[in-house]
Amino acid sequence: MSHHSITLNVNGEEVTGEVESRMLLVHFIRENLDLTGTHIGCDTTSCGACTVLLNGRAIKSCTLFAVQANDKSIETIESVANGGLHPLQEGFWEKHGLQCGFCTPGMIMSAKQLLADNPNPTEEEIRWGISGNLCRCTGYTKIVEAIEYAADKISNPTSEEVSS
Amino acid sequence: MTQLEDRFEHHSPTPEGSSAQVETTDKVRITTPENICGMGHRMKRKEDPRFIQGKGNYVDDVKLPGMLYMDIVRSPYAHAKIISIDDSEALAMEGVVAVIKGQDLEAAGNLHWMPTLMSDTQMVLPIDKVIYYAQEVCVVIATDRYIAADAIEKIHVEYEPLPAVVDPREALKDEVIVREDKEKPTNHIWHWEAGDKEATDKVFAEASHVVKVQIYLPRLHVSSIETCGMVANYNKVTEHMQMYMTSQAPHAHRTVFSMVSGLPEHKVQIISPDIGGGFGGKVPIYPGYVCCAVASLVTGKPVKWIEDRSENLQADSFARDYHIEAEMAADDNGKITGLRVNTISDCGAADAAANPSKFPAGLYSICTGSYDMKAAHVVVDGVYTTKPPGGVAYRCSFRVTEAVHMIERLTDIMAAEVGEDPADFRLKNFIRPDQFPYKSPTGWEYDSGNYEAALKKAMEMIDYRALREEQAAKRERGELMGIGISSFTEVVGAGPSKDYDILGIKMFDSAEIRIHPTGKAIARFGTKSQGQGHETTYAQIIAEELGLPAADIQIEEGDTDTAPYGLGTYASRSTPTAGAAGAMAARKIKAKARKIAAHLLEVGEEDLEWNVDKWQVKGSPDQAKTIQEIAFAAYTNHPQGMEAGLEATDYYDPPNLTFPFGSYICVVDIDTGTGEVHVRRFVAVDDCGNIINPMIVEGQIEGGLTMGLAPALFEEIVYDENGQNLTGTFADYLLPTAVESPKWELGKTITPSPHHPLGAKGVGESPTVGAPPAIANAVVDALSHLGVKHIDIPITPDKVWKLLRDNGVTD
Amino acid sequence: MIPGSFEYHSPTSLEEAVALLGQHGDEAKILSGGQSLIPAMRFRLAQPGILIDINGLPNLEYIREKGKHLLIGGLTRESAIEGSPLVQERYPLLADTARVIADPLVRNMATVGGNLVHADPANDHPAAMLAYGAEIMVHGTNGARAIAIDEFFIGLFETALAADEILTEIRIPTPSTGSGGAYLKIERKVGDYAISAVAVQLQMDGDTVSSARIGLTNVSPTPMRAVEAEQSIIGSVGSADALEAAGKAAAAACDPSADLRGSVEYKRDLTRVVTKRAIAKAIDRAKGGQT
Amino acid sequence: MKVEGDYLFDVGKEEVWNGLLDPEVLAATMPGCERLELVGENQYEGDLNIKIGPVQGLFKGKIGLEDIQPPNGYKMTVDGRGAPGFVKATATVALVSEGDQTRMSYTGDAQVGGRIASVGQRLLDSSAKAIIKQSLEGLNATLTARAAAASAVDGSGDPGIEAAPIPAPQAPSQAEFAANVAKEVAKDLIPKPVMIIGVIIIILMILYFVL
Repeated sequence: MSHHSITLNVNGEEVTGEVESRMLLVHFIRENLDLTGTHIGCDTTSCGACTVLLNGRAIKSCTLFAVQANDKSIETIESVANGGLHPLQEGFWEKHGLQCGFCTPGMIMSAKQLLADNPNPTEEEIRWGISGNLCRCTGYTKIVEAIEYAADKISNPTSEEVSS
Repeated sequence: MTQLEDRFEHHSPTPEGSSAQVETTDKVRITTPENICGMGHRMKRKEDPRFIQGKGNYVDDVKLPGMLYMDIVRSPYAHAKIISIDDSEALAMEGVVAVIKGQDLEAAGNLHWMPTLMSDTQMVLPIDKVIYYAQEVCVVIATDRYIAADAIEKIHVEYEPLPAVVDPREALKDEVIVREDKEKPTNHIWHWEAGDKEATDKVFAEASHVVKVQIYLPRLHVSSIETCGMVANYNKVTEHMQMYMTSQAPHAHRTVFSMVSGLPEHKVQIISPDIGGGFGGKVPIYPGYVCCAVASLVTGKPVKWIEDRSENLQADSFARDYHIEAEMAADDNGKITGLRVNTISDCGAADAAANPSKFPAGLYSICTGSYDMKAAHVVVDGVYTTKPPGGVAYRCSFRVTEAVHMIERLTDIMAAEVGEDPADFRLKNFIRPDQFPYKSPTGWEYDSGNYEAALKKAMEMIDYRALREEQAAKRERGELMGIGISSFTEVVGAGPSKDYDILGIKMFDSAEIRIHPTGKAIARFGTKSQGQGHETTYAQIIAEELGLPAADIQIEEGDTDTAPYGLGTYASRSTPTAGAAGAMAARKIKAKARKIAAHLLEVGEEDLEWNVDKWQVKGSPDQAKTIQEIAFAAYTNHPQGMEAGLEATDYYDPPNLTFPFGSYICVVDIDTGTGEVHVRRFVAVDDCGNIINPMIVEGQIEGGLTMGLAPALFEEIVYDENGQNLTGTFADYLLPTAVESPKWELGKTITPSPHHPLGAKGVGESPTVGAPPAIANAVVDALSHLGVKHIDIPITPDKVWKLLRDNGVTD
Repeated sequence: MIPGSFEYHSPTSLEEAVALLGQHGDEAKILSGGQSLIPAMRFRLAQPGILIDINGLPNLEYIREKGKHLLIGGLTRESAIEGSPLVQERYPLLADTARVIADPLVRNMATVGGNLVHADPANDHPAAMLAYGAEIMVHGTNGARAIAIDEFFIGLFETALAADEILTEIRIPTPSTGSGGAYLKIERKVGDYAISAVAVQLQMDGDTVSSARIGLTNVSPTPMRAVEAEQSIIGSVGSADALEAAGKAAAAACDPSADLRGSVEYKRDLTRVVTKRAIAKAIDRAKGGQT
Repeated sequence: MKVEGDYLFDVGKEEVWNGLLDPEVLAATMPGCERLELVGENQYEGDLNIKIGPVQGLFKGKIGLEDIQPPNGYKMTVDGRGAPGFVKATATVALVSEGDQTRMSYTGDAQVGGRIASVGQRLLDSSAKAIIKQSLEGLNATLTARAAAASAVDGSGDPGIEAAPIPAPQAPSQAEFAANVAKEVAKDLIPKPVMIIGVIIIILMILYFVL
């Protein structure tokens, strides 16, 4: 068993921790930092409920040891709204892109990277882009619409705001 | 005849305000302005802001001071004697607090067994033997979840393997007895019949056409993305047991917990916080919950237990597992005359389904579906096998999916037999609109329906006739496409207390509304949303009735200390029962408000009429009091002799179930080389009566459709002959992603329920029920010219490939 | 599911990493992308005593052409390959492959080196690299060496890598004008392993296939080349008969196991079908087709 | 799970049979075999530490032999258990001469259970195949080396350890037991009636999982 001191940037703030080498990043985020928006839905790196951004890339935080995140930057769902809802959050709300909400943070984090890489994705690109995230409630159609809404909003920030 | 015969003879009177209107329309009814947001508005969900910002509160998010963690040792065998359990090494580990075994539970008051919701019994922890793979053997309590996980590896259990029995037909030979604790050494649990055998046999004897099919509907798992879990928090000083629990039915669970444990019910509080999907899987009480509660009782500390996905898939309640043999009879005009069904229900190691007590096979006898016929007879036998116990829903109402799959497959087979197009055959055989309320041959009274309208709409949306032409042209070229129809009838909203109970508790549901002096409100319900959007729809129902803006109404559910008693959310029952209770409670408030308004306006009650959000003097609408004004007066200026305040509670006992329906049409293309099935189009026309929030209804339908696609093409819990689960992770139990899920095309008709206060019916599960046969029918249709009559789901590429190659089709 | 304990090292130089490997031998395991290893550890089916995390090693993530080779650093993420314009333009077989590995989130962590060294016959890169005739550069306590891809996979989860060696680079010969490649994977759903998948890289001389290499995924215990299929397509113009013959040769050569994806017979026949389609696609691309 | 197949040894039937009777040869041939003991009449116990790729598992095996027909074959039952799961199997092994060589045919029926079955379903069959192949090749190498060593002894009268020519193993994973083979060949062991080929065939079927 080995313990390690780690320092990382989480949602813009530097945090430090003492972790056992085997501690999964998702547990560090949820238990040590009390950021419980990131969820756990499986044990085979299949469901994507635990998706966070690691140095800007969407990854499954249950398939990474916390110690691997040393000196890196992590963004979780708690950082997405920045002085108001992010267009993706608006889109999910506006287009009914969630039901039970359990997969939603992971979906939003995946979509965030998707739109960063590809600001105007086609429907098919969105579907492939979120194919590492399982949703059991929505049937995905409205999630796709939510991401399309956000893409549109980000590309045309001056377009008329939809009431919220 | 059976106990179903007179089920509906003693309906309670139709409640006040029921809609007598059962004409079909496609226009959503809206009676309130947008600022009030009553029924029919596409209101954005009130619950969403917390979910989209990561501020939901699920069970695993609950963290209490001094909390311990539980992990479970599970059996690697499907059937084995337990020779010994050596926990000494685990107990010696630093951080391990306790190990709880079956003997410990027995000593604690026979807690090693618990009742199932079907009045069967189920082991909490075994003493003598294990009877299914991944069964809970003992639990470890430790200060940290990592230590608990280490400790279960250090518990050494010696087993003596016994033969497993996986196929219920083998189990019926009683060579291997699963439940040796039972009085009779047999695996046969129960025998159940519905309908009229004699009349049915007569219809079959006189039939011009009889078709028969064997259908296996395999085990499924609901696999909500959140697994099950609990935080049990027993306070030894106050003797108060608080349990945060992934529960779809917190009140019923509290009563069961109290009765089994002996803890007085007022000292037991269940809090069902945000639930990450339920679909039926969070209705039963699992051994893990009981062990977690016992662990807290023993240690006096909070104890958390959160299932892993593999545990969830391997040990929690399954759905389906029905072996069906069904026959249909028709006369020489191609008119369906009868249905005869024999079914074996594989219950696993305990009958732990979540059906109403009188219905061991749930509402399976709804299986005559949307078709008018003279007679039907249905037989079901429940059987034990060495597999995990269960028989819960998979986003459906008590076995209606099994019924619908069978009748819709059989209908296609009969259409082919009589040489008719499956759409035309259905249109000819539907129960006609003028036959409602319709009494079915197995004793159901369908409340309302217009099946022809729904199917015609779906055919129009997808241009059915053109698809048939395209199919014929493609067939000429050796390309395979298929068109499948499913015209299902759902049965939801259990249910009338005369017939529906869970462990004796009647299946009413409840609402309690309190209007605050400033015109804001809080309302609490006996149900529990798992994503259905109750915080929004219930607010809209109250807004509809009282004219309070839905935004001003706080909805709460899931805390048994505060919410009124109800049976919970499953089987699409929330809107039909608790939603109705909300409307009825609101009407009680409205009646009191009328008295207060009359007092304020100094007129007689009979001089007032309701107008959206106010009581106004008839013929003098300027003289009016809004609900907000009335609420303020209820606390500040209420009439002498009247109780202050403005609140009401309603326990709603529905007079009947509701019967949503729909017609789905699916188009598939088949790759003759690989056997892959591609769903090209899927049109779903649903009719769930009056709609409360069209956006939420669409979301429910789209989600349900993907959960219908899943068993049709992907999902199956597979056991090997020794009872080993071969699909124990998401790597092998295949949930569809956004790529596999097609873009659903929705349409609707609206045929209100005549007995529901709002004319609504419930919708969350219709698509899961209706979609699989549409897809299966499409695939069979694509291969029908080869002589293929039936394919069991899931329709995997290797199954299709085999049918293609066996029939000489290659690439 | 929580992994067992282990000692964690994060060397900052290749030499240090190799020395650690040399020192700990069998007890140590390299942590690259971790997308197969960590789940296996969570189920405690893998319980290495020591993990050597090589993600901190410098200069192992790159995709560049040098001379007549495409050089890919061992730590290069699948998503980097997927997103590389160079790969998309000039290495369509590789681009096809990277797109269908697991899912987008996994591809952000998973590395091409890990995919090869893991030597899971269900992994996708082995077949692609066999088709390319790639060379694997490794570094050990005794220095660097190159291993031809044909010599690299020697058994189920077994490679020619010595216990103290780390894969540092993959060298793919740059295809000449008139070449084409394709990877075609049939999977039950996104994220699943192939039921069968076929990688083809071929060279056309006019209308005739002048050389070809074909790799198969998940239809044998060891990643394999379908040599008979290659021979049967070389010299042909890719007629329907020639494709069929190649497909049949691949089907005969493979050695699939039955599992939930299907029977042995299905997988063989699927290999036939997919081989045909992959060759046809490669020929089309060689002729300038864009699909 | 059914496993069947055959394998051609490069030595005669008697030599194969004697090899099968030699527990230390077999223990050395089986990758990861850490213990093998006679615990009763035709009853044996052994420990196998199996490792393939990143996956490792310690299994305890009980072996029983029936229908022993020297030098033609026998039937065996195996009950192996470990943290990752268990295997319970029966196998029949038969030897037939083919000129100077010997063909072994084997059929086995195994139940594999526990974590490895529920998680690693896709790899059970190919793991079993691969491991059987690997083990039989190892055994063949051992027997061939042993035969060569015996002839060297006959020729020189000086059975020096270094004199024994050891064929190079075909795979690096066999390096470890090839070294053991060298030691075994150098000794003049008295054969014990322990037959463990079934362990090779069956316990090793257990193996593997990787996602």
